[in-house]
Amino acid sequence: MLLDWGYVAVFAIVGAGMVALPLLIIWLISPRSSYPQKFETYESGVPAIGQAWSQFNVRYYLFSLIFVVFDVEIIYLYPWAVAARSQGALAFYELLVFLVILTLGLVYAWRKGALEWV
Amino acid sequence: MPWYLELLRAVAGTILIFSGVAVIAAMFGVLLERKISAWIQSRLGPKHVGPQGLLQTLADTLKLLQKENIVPRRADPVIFASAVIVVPLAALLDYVVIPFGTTRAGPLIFRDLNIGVLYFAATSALVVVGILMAGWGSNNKYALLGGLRSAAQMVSYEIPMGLALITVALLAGSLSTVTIVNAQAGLWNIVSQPVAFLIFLVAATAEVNRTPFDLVEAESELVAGYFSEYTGMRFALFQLGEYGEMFAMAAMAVTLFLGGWRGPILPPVLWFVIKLYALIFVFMWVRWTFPRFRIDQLLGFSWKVLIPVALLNLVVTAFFVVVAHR
Amino acid sequence: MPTLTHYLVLSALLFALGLFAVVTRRNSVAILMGIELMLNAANVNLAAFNRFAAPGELQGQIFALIVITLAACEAAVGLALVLAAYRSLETIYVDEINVMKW
Amino acid sequence: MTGEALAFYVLAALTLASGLVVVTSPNIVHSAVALVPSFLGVTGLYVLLNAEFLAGIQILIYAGAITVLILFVIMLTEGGTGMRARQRNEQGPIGAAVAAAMAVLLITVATHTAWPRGAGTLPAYTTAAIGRSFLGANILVFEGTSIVLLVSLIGAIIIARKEE
Repeated sequence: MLLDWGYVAVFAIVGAGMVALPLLIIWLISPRSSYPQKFETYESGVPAIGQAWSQFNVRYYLFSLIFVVFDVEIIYLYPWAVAARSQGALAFYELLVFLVILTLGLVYAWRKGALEWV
Repeated sequence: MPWYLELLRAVAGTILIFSGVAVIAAMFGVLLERKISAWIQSRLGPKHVGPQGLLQTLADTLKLLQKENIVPRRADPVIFASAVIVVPLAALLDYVVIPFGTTRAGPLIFRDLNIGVLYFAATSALVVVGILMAGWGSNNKYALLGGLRSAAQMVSYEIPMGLALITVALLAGSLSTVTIVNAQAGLWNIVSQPVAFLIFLVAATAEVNRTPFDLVEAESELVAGYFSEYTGMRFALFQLGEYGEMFAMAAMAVTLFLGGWRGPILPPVLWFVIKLYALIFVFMWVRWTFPRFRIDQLLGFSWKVLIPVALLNLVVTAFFVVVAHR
Repeated sequence: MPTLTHYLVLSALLFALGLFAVVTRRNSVAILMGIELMLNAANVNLAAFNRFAAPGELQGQIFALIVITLAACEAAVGLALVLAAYRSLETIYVDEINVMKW
Repeated sequence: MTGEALAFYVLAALTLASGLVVVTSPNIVHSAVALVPSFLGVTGLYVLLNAEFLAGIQILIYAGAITVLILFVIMLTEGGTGMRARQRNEQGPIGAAVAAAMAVLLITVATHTAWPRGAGTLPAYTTAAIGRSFLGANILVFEGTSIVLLVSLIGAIIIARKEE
């Protein structure tokens, strides 16, 4: 098993090198200019107003929040799915209880309007 | 096998996959996209560079190589530069667990991990971080808005995709992709799991930010989304990430639902390629046929339609596999 | 071969880093990040004890799984609190959040 | 030095170095992004500890979900605008001393205790074994999790939403 992941590590390291290779090439051959307007932030051609780093709508947070909760739910289902087949009806009822409780959460978010983009 | 031979094998496999994806998915994929869009819109598409325009993308790449490499003055240089590596690398890490075919020596796969499907979900999730880095690092309003939209969209569609993956894993009783393909020897999963297949396909389209889910780089409102500020080869690397991810999603759909390399008469690798390109054609066809969603429709569709349907599908499948099977 | 002690020392260092962030940072998001580092250190310990002290069963890994679950819940609720504090007090710096009621 | 030891030291260095960036960087976004390599280092350690399933969910939850959540909150509150604000309070030296004392204490305990060495081997396929235990001895963990998740979902939505 460690060998499997050794392969994955090699893939990641060599892969990062291969992605970086074109960057090295352009660093060597690409032209450079010192024309100051080129380094301005693009805002459809007019001078940029203020920073882009500012506040955004809280809606984005609500969605990522519900996402995190459901993502955690999903990690519990992976081992369940692998083992369920051999365990009989108990596995099914267990899943049913688990999902019903979580569906309550989804219904709550829905009713409270957390899934609306207003 | 001695360790240096293993290392050599791993390095060679990596280089093969990376250059394969770069040439077949990115270069040829871009050309295919342009040809198909031209065909759908009754145009001709690229025609002058090489026979039938076959070398068009190569010419484009050579052009991009000579372009200036601009880092905006107000950008965050470290994050701006590292996002270029993270996005394509995370997309290409998916290919570790995709079985391309089979030979007498065993399946043709970089490494058949025990947690294959989970690994696939995890590496696709890493792309989101890269996109947020690109959007924030550019310090550009279009880029940041594109990055945030993209992240909200990708995380929303990760849930139905994960549920579809779990349904398939339940059928095979394993997370290993090779076992899942072998479990489809009698019947492809698309027959028994058409709903999961559709959910996976829709979620995959959203994960790779393609129309009708391309709000992220809605060119009429957000220029090029999170990679607006990237020039030359860096732009090309984002394209590599995007097309690499699209091919990875299609390849995963083939593996999970269309029986992977399985098929009569023709060699397995060829079957895999045929199925892969059939799905790629579907992706492109959809892109050039449908208009774009609004963001509220987009997120609502995932949470109010796909996730309830996927949950129901999982329960029904579990009933048939676990209870009725006995 | 790394032994149990190697892992314990590593996780002690990681835990100390997280603790340092928690006691010295002003930004509440950075404090939450420190807590995540500490939880990670605890998880490394759990997995290491599982592997070296009780390899016959998986209780350590299941504990780590619970910790990851709670870490995700903690992040979701904690960051929601940060947002709520920012909305009513317009700051996320913990030493400026000094009123109990608004 | 065996491959496993080499991997351990590389991963430990990765985890601690990026952890140091998380803790010390004056730029909050840099801290958040540095969390990712730190989590990936821990992922590698899980692999070395034969906890494959934990490694998978470490990437999925920590690197893919919690980091995204943290980045979102940074962008929803201060973005990069607060970068010039002081990030450290006045307890820097004391905090460093406390953290160092904690590290010394923990390392002393770790190196001076005779830890029990258990017999047996970990199951080769940990995901299936964890799944079986969810259907047996740990059934309450499985069901309890759903309640914890439900409660935190409701709580977080109530806190994060604007009061009407």
